[in-house]
Amino acid sequence: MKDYLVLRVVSKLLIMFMILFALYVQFHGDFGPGGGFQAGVIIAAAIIFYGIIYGLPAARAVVPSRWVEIMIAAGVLVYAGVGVAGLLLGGNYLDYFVLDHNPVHGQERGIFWVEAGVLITVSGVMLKIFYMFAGRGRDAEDDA
Amino acid sequence: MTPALTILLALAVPLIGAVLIAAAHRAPNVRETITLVTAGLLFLLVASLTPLVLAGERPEVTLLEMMPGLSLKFKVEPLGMLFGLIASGLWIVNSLYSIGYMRANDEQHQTRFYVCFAGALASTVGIAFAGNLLTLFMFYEALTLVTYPLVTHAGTGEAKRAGRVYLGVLVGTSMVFFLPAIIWTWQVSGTVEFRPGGVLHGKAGNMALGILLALYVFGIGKAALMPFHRWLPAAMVAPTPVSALLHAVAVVKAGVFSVVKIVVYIFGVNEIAGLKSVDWLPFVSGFTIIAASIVALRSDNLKRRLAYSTVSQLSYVVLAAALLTPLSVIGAALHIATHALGKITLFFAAGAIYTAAHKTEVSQLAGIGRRMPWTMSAFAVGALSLIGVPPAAGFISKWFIMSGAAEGGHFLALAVLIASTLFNAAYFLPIVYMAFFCKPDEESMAHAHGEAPWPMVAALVLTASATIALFFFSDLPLQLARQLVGRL
Amino acid sequence: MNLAGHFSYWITILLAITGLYIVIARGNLIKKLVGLGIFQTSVYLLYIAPGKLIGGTAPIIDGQFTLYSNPLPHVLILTAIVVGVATLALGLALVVRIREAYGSIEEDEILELDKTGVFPDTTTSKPA
Amino acid sequence: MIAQHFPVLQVVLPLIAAPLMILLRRGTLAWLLAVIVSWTGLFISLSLLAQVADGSVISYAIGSWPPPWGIEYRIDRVNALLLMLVSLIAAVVVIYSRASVAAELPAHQHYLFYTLFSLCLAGLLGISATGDAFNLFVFLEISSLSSYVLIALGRDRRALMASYQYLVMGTIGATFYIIGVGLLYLMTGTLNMADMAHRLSGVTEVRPVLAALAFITVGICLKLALFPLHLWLPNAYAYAPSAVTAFLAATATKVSVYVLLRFYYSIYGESAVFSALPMGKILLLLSLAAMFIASAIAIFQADLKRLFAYSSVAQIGYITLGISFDSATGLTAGIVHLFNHALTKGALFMLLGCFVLRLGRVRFSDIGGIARVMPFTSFGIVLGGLSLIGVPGTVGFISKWYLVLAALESGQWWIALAIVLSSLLAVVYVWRFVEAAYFQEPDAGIAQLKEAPLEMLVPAWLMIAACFYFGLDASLTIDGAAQAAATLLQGLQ
Repeated sequence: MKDYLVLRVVSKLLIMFMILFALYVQFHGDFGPGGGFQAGVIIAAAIIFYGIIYGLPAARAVVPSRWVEIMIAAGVLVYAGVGVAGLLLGGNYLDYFVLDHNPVHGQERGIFWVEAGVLITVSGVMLKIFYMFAGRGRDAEDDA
Repeated sequence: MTPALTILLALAVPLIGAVLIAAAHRAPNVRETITLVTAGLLFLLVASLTPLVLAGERPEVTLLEMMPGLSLKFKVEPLGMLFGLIASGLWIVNSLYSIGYMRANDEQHQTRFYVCFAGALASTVGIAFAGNLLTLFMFYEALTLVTYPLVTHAGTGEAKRAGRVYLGVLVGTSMVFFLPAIIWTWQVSGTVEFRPGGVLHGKAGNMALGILLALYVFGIGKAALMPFHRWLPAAMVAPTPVSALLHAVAVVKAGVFSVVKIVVYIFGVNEIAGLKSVDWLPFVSGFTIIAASIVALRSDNLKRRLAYSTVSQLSYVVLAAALLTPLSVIGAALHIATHALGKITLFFAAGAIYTAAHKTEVSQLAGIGRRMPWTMSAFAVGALSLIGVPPAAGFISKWFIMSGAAEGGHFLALAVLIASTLFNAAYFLPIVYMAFFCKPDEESMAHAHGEAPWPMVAALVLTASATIALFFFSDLPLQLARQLVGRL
Repeated sequence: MNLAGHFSYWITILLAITGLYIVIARGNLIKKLVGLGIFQTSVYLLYIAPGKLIGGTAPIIDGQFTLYSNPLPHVLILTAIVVGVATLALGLALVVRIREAYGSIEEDEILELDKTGVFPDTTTSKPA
Repeated sequence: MIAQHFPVLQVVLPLIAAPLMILLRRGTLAWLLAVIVSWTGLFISLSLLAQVADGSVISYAIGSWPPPWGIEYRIDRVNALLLMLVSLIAAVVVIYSRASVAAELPAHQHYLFYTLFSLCLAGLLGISATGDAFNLFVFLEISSLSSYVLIALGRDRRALMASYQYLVMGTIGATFYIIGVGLLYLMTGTLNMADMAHRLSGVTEVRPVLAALAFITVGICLKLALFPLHLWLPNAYAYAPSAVTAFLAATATKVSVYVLLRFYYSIYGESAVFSALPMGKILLLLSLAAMFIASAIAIFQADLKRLFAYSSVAQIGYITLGISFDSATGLTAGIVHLFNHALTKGALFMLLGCFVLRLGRVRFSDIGGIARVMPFTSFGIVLGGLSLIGVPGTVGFISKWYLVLAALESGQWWIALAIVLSSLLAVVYVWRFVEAAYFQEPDAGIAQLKEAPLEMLVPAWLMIAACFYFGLDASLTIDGAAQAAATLLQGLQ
């Protein structure tokens, strides 16, 4: 699809807004519908969109496979890290109350990082799935 | 040394011996020395307990608690003492014989053979000294498993098939009948200990007692009560020392020993005497005596004939126990000892004949007594003992069993015993006659041979002499047997 | 009334049975996964539908509302959906690998191939 | 201070370790991490077991949201035992797995293997630890999804199909479970098990609650491979990498049994399941069918891993048989067999893995006379087989003793007979191995094999030794099981 000029231009324009929208969904998740899952999928969709238009190698150049793997792991670690932080600050596991002097702020801070972790992992997983299925049979060697 | 320690050592010594034997697999002489030393030590340990038991003590030791309320426990009582003495004493002789046999026949895997043998003896001692049914069962199964490599020693297809029968019957009966019987006993009486007077009295109904007894006597497949006797002839593919010690002494005697022990200490002789639900046992054992005798009579293979003779003789013990009179129980205990001596002699002789002359069939034995006078004389002594002719020990036990049968008014049993004596004579005496008074056929004239190697001859002469000696010096076994039924 | 009032359950049951039927009756491995997905979807409905209160609004606290729907089923089912997606992705990945190893995604053909007794080693031919 | 967080750390440590392994990317480093995590887990589980030994219950509120609103981790004598079992098996298998995985998987997959292993471990521990019915589902899926992948790592292409079948069956099972939990949630408005039990008491005969019981039973029985629902198990165990088979065979089905026990006894209550419903009879019949049919099928297998997989189905029958008696003794028998069988099968599959290491597969036709060249592996399998048969001195005997005792106590002597008869079938299949390994002349290919490396043999033999230790001195396991049974029978307070 690299030859369709309209697609190429429009996609480049759209992707910015997609990511922006994802960030909105992400950060508005505390107060309204939204959150890490949805935002993660939207971000992944933006990059997958790019990959579909410009081809898989181009997408991989933007977000290399290795990064994707790191994202998957890092997101889970962020999530788990919030839990451990709760432990270290004297609460129970995943206790957000203790993350700040004010328990309500603690809750907000906790959920912020948790959602961040979810975002990273979900977008990583979505991309990984896309890379895996799309790359299957095409580049059997370079992908491990 | 405390008695408890002695008991534990008696169990440990053959096991340590087994390890050392395995370690010395590169040096046959060292290996066989260890075997002999272990056997000697074991006998000394067992014998050192005898005065205590005769004095009325019952040394015991509890090793560990297997399950709540169920321990691994050893307790030496007269019957176990007698059995332990015989098994460990004959192991010395048998080791001597094995060395000659295994070397002369150039057998494979000799180390494995000696290791398993030591293991078998450890299990036998465990059975003899078992203080409760659980311990007995454990060593009973261990004995089956550790003798399996001995039975299948040759590794041939025939040995493999024999091993299947051996394992199938012994494990099958013990798992399907013996184990549930033990658990049932535990459930109704809350104990599995051997106690004088039994533990079931008043705990189980008559019907239940009858079923339990059936589960026990058929579950103890090593007692070779028909129809679970097939393993014993099958096991004859093993090398002769195995047949001699294990399938004339240790294994089969472990079976009948367990039957007697269970009848005496779990059911209680007086407690079940006269019960309708248990009076079928003399018939089953009587049938086995006669039927096995007939098969023995028709077998031409010498070891097979001896095997069926063993089946028949084992049922003497079961029958004697089943008559439930004090005299017959004494006879049962004595018969364990006298048959052991007699039958091991016969097997030794069969092995010597095989080693020296490579003959396995009865019909080939014409005139062999002239070439192997020691062997065949010993054979004659063993045969006389089994028939029950006086200067041999078999007479004593048979006497007690018959007195017991008469005392209890079991005339059918008496008839069976008399008939069986005739059968015994019919299948043993012709061999002795042929060996000494017939001319050898031409084929056996063709290749000359003398006696078997000296360790074998020494061993069989020793057991034959012991058979005679036991007749004249029967105090010790008699005392132990009398203690068993409380008649001092 | 009763029948109509329980219509969400009827749909749930219909979906569940349809899904299970597809899983059992279809030999195509992908169609089986589709059936599995439908089956799982029925569960989502089972949870979500009773969480809705007639007249209730989204459970975001605001002064002008007093009646809220139960948010917990949504949270649960969000989790269940993620699990479902993961299962589906894994299942499809397996189908891809199966297709590479056997050259077919029809169950009967694969079982037929297994009967031939030729079992090539798949570790060498696969990237990840 | 840290000890109060043990219930959650037990689960979270392997969960955190898994992504770390992805970041590490090196097989050896990942393995080291897995070793550290699983041995720490073992330590934690032992400490938990000691804490609840007096009958107390540890309740841990995740996120400090008090139950029944938040997710509660609830450790009592039942699941502390399970946690200990799973951690123990994991700790042993992880040592074993290094050499086995190195031989069976390509190098670039090693770190992924340990990642999945940790995830699976976290899932199984989570199932055991959690006191929340929905959280249990999540952990069930974490462990299941990772085990599907682990199975698909098998060398044989049939592993893919096995994994696919397990995925379909397992998902159906988990979905059935979640339908059941959904119905319960609709009826009680709670997902916390203790709270659920409290609200259900007295109303268990309501139809949706009964339907929920049916769904949960079928779903979990699929996972635990109760007889007619066992079809996924033989292939999955047979074609998975050896370390995976050893780990899953020893833990996955056992944890499912725990879930069943939890629902039957703690949530529904013993009388609701066994008195009001004929669940005991159903379980009894299915267990007997498993014991006989699966054992009979096992006898005719050409592949040893499949043989022991079918044997697992049969042994699961013994566990559920114990449960079906609905008595303290029966339950004790079931739980103690759960533990004992985990030890035995873990050891057996680990030893089979030693053959796989040298031969690539373990068909009877390939192992003729192998005892000559791999004596320790072969003898270990014989000893493990003796435990399967239930020879006295092994753990199998202890289980059998209690099962027969429970059967006799319930007055059903024919079940006792069935138990001992079915164990004879085990003699047959174990002896097939003995005759193949010991009575055949090794061919040229076999004769040049070497014994498996010590790092595989030692863990396997440790398990074999445990089979004999707990067979000779079972007071520890019996006490644990009896207390767990008592806890279950008295229900959740």
